[in-house]
Amino acid sequence: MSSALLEVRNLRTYLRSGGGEVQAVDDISFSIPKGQTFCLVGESGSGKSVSALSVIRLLPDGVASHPSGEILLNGQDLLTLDDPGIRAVRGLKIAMIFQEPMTSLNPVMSIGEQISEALQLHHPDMDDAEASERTIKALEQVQIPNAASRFRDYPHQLSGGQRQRVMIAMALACEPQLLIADEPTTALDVTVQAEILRLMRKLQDDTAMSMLFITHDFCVVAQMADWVGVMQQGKLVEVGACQTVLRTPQHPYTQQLLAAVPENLAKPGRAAFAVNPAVAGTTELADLASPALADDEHLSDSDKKLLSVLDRVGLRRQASQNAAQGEAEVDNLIQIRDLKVWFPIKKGVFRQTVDYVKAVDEVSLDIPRGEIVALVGESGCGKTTLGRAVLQLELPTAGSIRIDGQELTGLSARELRPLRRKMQIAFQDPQSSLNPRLLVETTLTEPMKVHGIGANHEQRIELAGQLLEDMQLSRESLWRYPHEFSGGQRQRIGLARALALNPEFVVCDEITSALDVSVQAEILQLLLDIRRRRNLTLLFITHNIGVVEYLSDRTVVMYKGKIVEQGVTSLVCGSPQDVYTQRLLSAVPRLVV
Amino acid sequence: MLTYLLRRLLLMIPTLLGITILVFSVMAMSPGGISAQTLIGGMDMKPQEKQALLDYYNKRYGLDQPAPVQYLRWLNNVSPIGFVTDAQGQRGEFSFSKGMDLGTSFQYGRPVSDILAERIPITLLLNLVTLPFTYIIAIMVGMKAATQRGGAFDIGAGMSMLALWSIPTMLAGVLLLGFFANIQHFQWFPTAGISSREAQDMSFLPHWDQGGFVRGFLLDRAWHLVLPVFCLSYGGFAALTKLTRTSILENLHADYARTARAKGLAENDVLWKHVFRNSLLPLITVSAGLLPSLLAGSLIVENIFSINGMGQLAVEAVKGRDRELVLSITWISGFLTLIGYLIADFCYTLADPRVSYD
Amino acid sequence: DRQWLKLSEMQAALSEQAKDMRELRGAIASGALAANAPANLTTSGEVAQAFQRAHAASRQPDYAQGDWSVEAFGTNLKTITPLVSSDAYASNVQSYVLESLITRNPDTLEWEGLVAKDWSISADGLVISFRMREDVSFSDGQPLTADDVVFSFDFIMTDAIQAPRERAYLEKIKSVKANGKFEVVFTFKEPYFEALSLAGGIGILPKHFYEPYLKEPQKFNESKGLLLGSGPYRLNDPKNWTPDKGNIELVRNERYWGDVQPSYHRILWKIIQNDSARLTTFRNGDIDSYSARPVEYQELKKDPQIQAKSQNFEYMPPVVGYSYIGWNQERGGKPTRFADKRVRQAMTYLTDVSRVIKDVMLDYAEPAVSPFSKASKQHDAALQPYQTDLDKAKALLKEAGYQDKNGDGVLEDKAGAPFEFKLTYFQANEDTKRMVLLLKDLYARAGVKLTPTPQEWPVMLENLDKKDFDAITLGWTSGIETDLYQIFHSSQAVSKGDNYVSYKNSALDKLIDDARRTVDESKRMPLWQQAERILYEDQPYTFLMRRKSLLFVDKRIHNLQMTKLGLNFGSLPLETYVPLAQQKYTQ
Amino acid sequence: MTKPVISRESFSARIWRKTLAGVGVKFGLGWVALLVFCAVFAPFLANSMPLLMSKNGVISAPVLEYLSVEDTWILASFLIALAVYRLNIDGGKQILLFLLGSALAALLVNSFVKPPVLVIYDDFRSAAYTQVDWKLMPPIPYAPVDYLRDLGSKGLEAPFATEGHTHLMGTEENGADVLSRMIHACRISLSIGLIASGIALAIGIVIGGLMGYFSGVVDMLGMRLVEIFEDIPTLFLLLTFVAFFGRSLYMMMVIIGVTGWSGYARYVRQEFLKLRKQDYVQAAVASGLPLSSILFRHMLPNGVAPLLVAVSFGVAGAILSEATLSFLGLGVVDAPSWGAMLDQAVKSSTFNWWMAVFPGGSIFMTVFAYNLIGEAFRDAIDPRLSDKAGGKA
Ligand SMILES: Nc1ncnc2c1ncn2[C@@H]1O[C@H](COP(=O)(O)OP(=O)(O)OP(=O)(O)O)[C@@H](O)[C@H]1O
Ligand SMILES: Nc1ncnc2c1ncn2[C@@H]1O[C@H](COP(=O)(O)OP(=O)(O)OP(=O)(O)O)[C@@H](O)[C@H]1O
Ligand SMILES: [Mg+2]
Ligand SMILES: [Mg+2]
Repeated sequence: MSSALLEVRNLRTYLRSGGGEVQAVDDISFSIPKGQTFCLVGESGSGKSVSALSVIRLLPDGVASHPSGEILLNGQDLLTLDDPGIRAVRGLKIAMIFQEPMTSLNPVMSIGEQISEALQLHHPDMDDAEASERTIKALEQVQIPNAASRFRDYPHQLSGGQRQRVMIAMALACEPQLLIADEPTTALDVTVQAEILRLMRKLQDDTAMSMLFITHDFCVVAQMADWVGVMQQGKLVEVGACQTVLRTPQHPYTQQLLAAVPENLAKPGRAAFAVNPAVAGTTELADLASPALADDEHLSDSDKKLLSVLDRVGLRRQASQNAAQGEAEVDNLIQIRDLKVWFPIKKGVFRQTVDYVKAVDEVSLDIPRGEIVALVGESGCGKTTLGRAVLQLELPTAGSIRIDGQELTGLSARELRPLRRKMQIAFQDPQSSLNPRLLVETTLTEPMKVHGIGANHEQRIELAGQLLEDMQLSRESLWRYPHEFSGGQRQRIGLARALALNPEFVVCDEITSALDVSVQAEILQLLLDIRRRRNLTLLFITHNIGVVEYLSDRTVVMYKGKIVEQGVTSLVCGSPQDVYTQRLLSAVPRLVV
Repeated sequence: MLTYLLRRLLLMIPTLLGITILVFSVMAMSPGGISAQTLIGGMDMKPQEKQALLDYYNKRYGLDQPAPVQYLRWLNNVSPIGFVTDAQGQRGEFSFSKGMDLGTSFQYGRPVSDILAERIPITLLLNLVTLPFTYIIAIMVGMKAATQRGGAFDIGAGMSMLALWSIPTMLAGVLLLGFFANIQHFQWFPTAGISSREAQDMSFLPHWDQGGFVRGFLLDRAWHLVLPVFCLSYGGFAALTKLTRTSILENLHADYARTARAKGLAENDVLWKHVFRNSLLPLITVSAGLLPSLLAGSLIVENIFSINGMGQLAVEAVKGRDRELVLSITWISGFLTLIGYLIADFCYTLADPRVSYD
Repeated sequence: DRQWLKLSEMQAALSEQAKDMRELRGAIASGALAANAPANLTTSGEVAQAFQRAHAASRQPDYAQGDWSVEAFGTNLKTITPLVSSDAYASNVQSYVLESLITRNPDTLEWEGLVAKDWSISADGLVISFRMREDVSFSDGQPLTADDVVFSFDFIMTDAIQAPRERAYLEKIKSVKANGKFEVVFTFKEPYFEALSLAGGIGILPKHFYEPYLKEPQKFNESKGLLLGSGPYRLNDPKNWTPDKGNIELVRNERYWGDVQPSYHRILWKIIQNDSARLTTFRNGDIDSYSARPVEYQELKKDPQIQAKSQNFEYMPPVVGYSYIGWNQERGGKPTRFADKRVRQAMTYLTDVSRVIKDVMLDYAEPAVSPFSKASKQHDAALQPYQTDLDKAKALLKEAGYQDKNGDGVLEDKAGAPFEFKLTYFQANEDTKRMVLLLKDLYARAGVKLTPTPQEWPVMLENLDKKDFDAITLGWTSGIETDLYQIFHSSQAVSKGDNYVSYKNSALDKLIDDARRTVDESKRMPLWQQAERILYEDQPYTFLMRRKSLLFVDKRIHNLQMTKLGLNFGSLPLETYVPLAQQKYTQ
Repeated sequence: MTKPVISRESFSARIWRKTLAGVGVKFGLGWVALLVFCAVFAPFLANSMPLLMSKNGVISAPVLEYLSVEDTWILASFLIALAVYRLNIDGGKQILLFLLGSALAALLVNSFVKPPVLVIYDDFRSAAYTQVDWKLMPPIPYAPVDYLRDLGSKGLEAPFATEGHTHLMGTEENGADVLSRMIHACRISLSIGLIASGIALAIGIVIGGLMGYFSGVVDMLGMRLVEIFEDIPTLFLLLTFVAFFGRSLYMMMVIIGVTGWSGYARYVRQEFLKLRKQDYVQAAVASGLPLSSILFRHMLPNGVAPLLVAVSFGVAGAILSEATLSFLGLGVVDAPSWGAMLDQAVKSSTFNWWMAVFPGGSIFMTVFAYNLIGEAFRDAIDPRLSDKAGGKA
């Protein structure tokens, strides 16, 4: 580590907020060698972003202070630089990209302008023509197709992934020695994330720059990092080479974090079912399946068995369909047939409908009673819409939805009311899923009252208290307002609200994606526990394959409004048939240690 | 864009119809309603003379018919397409090119269109001078307040703008007149009108003459506009300043501003090159909303400064129950406002690439 | 468009000059020029009676022509076209431009010739013939002849022309005929005591200018600035004045025929609606006069700055109107409580006019006894104003059956209805408002409850037409001699007539009819006095007061004099002027 | 992981606390409190009759005898408000209870209070009231419509100009004491602002709420209605309404209210459109809660805070409207109002400073006070403004 590009020594960053001071970064030291990547991981609020911003000194002047520490870039202490000095460093020597590609670009300036601005800022003698030439080159470098013609595009004309590429191009335009990336892929789809990560690695190889990479996802760490630092409450609790830390975590906090990654979670009572036709086995199977071997009389018994397994896998599609039908006759709680939810696109003088956004298009799906069905797919593919349509929160354009054999479509609000008791929904955002003006008690008991659960108010309160205790919350929580809880706690209340009516079916729309891994693990375990006790049926919408594998019995993959693949989770995840599913799965970063 | 424009223009029609229906019903429902009697001011007229005049008005404006019929008649006259009517008020055939007839003002006995053609430019001049003036001051103050957030200037400006907002216009107008146009104090500005008699004989631009400095028509007009424009504008400062401040603050902390800083841009460049243009967007939206309040403000300001604009006309028309005039003033100011909104929206498209209308 | 206007003005001026040159050449050729020498150089012997006073003014040592007269109007004018216009402001403007056959002498109040040289009246009073001056021309150079007078009458009598008011007056005239170029004969249908002023007072409209409008009456009716006449001033462009100009400007008629040329170059009226702005403008010296309310007058009189720059006048012109409270006697076909004479008398006893004059008008008014002013010959000097008497009023009310039966302080009539009424008044007048508040307190002392009801002008007119009010306070203007017919004759109590209090007294009707028919003044006056006594007894109105004019005039203006018609400020022919040293506006 | 700060105060309590933190708002509330005090106790603060007097040993309270129906009702309502405030029940119930109470009071007062119809103020300075053993006069011993006729007042006297009777703020055109009128005018200013905004708010919430919740055709029609009322300059509408329907105080309140709702409607609509998408509203729908509960329990309270800001500015605007109408000569007739007084000052060509300064100043202060409250409230609600210094999220 002698050739360290950046060396941070005993850095403390205190932030003034409200009346007091927050010790956001508390005495951390690490160094980044030239051409290597240092990953900072940790849970939300642990001080990762503040550390990064301290390095590039972008924290607001009046708010931040550094009681101690040095930040040495090539031996020069950045903390002692004056304003023009640090500005000469920013962009030129250290560049930074941020999490939110949607808002990090100036919406009213074309992307070309924004990149050339950075160029011309640090190369004052560069004329416009040269600047735009370099800009186009930078855009090509980040693999934006037709870079020259996109020069004049505005950020809103690009997709999220493209915007993040533009951000990278801008950061790299001046060929900095250090790139700070603050969760650059968190807001993106897995498939896009994979591409961006690949791009960043490639660029790093090309330019030999160093990277300070911030993330909370250990899977990403595994892919990117040479070095890892784990932060907890402003302190760097563990630093080391990537493999070492991931394989043999020393600090209990690191161990705890790693254990909470869904892939590492112990799967309760389903290990036997998890026939994992893992990647390792596939080559052998392929060998066996080759035509040369197929008619060989001398196959061993075991090989024959394997072949028959292979046949089964090949016919899995049909088999699973048969199975689905068979089960429907037995006990399918939800039956969806040819469901369409089309949103009209209105244009012209009289707002005629010229086209539709086919959010959900001819979807047929059965959800067996008592199972957890995971719904995955890229952002905007119609997962939420489908979930809402099942609950009649979105009126379907066509098709039929039955719960317990009872048709839902075409019912009036009044007719629907008794059925609402059977099906509920829980949401992603813990902030907005609870009415901030109502006591938890009111939130829980109001629906009970409407549906006549509990004879009187006292009884309902008793029920609600019980429910909270099931959710591992104290009974006193009834008498608090939502803002008095943490995100994870709120999510539990949200679940409790959904369960208050004792429903048979619950749609969970990405209920864990806004949460830290450790909280996520708790919630998932809770969910399994509740399912077991109440025989719940769940439609679990997510884009986290790890969660899918951990939790669900069956998996449904959606792509552009249609279901492209569905089946038993282990089969879908293990040997995906559909091209899209394959792409999706291959993009998922894995904690391969 | 074209379809968007067309759609907006079509949507204006129900609004304008609504405005006229509302105003018409108010007039029709008011005690006495609209009748020829209200038109005859003369006290020293013989009964039969009065009757003759009444008949004349009844025939001309159909005032003896039920209110809805009267309204439809009026509407037919005003709309550019409809039935041709002759001098007797008889209905002729349907035509698409008959043109608009705003009718004749009861109390002035002149075509409404003529009167409005005289008055609208004056009020528009007043408002169009006021608007940029208000904006420039508000943006300057708002910007300074935002950059010195929490500082003495910020708090002081916020308070004093709010205080300005709270001063009744008529009090301000009268005090201004009393102090800045009065020989007892400072006779800096003229008391009335929007140009002096002498200016009509002057050349347009100021220049030096053998007799000395000649202020010219332009300068004379500007000199007359100072006090009214100030009176009209100060009330708008507070809201706009506040808006500018908020908007700039918000954008100063926006992600893209951080990106710009990360590039190494100086704070001033961040402010002017990045934040400023984004902060203007909400200001554009409210600009159209200011127009109706300005028009209303003209009512008082024109009254105090003896300016013969729409506001003054409106008060006279309402007090004199001049139906044709009242109706036309309302729908035209409504129309102007709607056009104002449209222009504001259009400017918004220009300023914000994200918005496009198809 | 401003430039364009100027251009058209210039063109008009040029073409007129060319015409003048032609005429001048013609005149020189005929040797008539000598007779047309500038009027103010002629000696007094040759000056017509009507111009005597103006002539005297021009003989003052500091007399000078020049400067402008600048005034302010409180409302915007809608039109200044004669006949079409209906307000006093427009007729003020017109008085500088239009002239009539005769005019009243300010000193003697007798009629004397203006455009007319003299006139004769037939013995039965039905035929009046005027002999006209032959040197009179309109401001565009055309001579004024008997034809123009006949035209003026015919024009007014044309139904299509919107001049119903004038038409109503002139209805009494059977015919107007030209007798040669410079004599005109008016024939009346019946004897009428004001025949002379009616005939001689018609503003003479130039036939060549207005005749085309007989074909397009609508255009005339809707015009705003069609004004051309023979008077000392003219509009720069006689056809195109519009209200949006914000002012009215008259320039000197360079061809004025009169024996004395007017002094000011221009007469300018600014429109300033806001009272305090108007006063400020006066203070700043930008207008020449300011007419004040009593309270203001008293304040301003003490104001040194005003004192230093202006002269103040308080006077009571003989034609001043009177204000009154009219008690409506019939509503919806049923008599009201005011149909009882005793009630009306009681109200008059309660109305402490002297207190109103003292408290509200600050003594700048005198009590009115009847529609006739004290100075008028129509007035019977023996009649004194009602003296305020609370006890008498109470007694009269008691006699009429009013008593406070339930002890709430308000009187009730026999049926038990409380004595409450609404007093309608025009909302914009502060003095009236003060007076009504005072009356409210005065009536309260007798247990009568008054509710002040201010109204907009149009609403008030409507209510008058429908006779929908309890009591109303308003004012009537009067002339030198006042006709009672319109207001108090029972025939006028019909719907929309001016006798809107529905006062009916057959004895009075007969007196009025007789008086109107009597041309002989000495026989007429006793009839009016008799009528006055009936009104005094009946009190259809409670007559309140006549207000003084209170005026400040800039010190620049010289030769302001009081005449029997009031202050000579603005009277025509012009008598005031600005000495050279004080002149403010150059041409 | 940092623990979220747990505080036990409710949302509204927090807003309240933040609002009250500023200096300006304290001043504003103080001023409004002063106005309320003046409005409620006006007859005891400024009146021509003694509060208490003893004549020949008989003690009487003439002020009480002359209390009008209105005076009594306001007093009663004030007492009810105090009592209700003391009760420990939740906000909505308090308001309901107060409204019920004061309606009842109105009924009782109307049927039982019968003050003399005709009041001759001069009499209170006659022997019957002066030759007494002792008497206690109100601080300002002149009624607002006591034109001091017996004292020969001619109106328009500057403060302290008159000998024999002091007028702290001079007298107006008709001779009445300006301070007394100012005090009684508090009622008009307060009530016109509150009632007019109340009416506007009610209409705005209903129409805006419907537009926001149902959208589609309802929204389209509603927006046209909003545009109609928005595009005609309000003052012009006011002018038209007042000119045509006469001008009583109540009419004016109604008219200002009826013409001023469009802004609120727009606001509520926007807020509802936003709230409709909120997860907790969706959850309420999914739970099958009735529409009324969704609208009024789940949506309205969450959208109402920014609305209240608009209201506090609206109240200020209504006061200005009244003043402006008075200025245009369409104000209330006899009742003392600041606008009408200012109008007198402005119209009178001799500039009487006390007529402009005191009412004008009061209008200014009141509008300013409401604006300060609104501003503070807005800052408290808008986290982007208040907490900016802290986080970036
Ligand atoms: N501008 C600021 N003022 C005051 N406190 C701040 C500020 N920015 C961050 N903090 C606090 O500093 C601590 C560290 O925040 P930081 O943004 O570094 O967390 P993080 O690890 O990046 O979390 P995340 O994964 O959510 O981005 C947090 O407690 C946060 O509330
Ligand atoms: N109310 C709506 N009107 C029009 N289009 C809509 C509406 N709601 C959703 N859509 C569109 O329907 C498609 C599917 O949206 P949906 O929210 O179901 O996606 P998703 O799979 O849940 O995505 P994410 O993972 O980002 O939540 C998207 O293209 C979206 O833009
Ligand atoms: Mg962060
Ligand atoms: Mg979704």
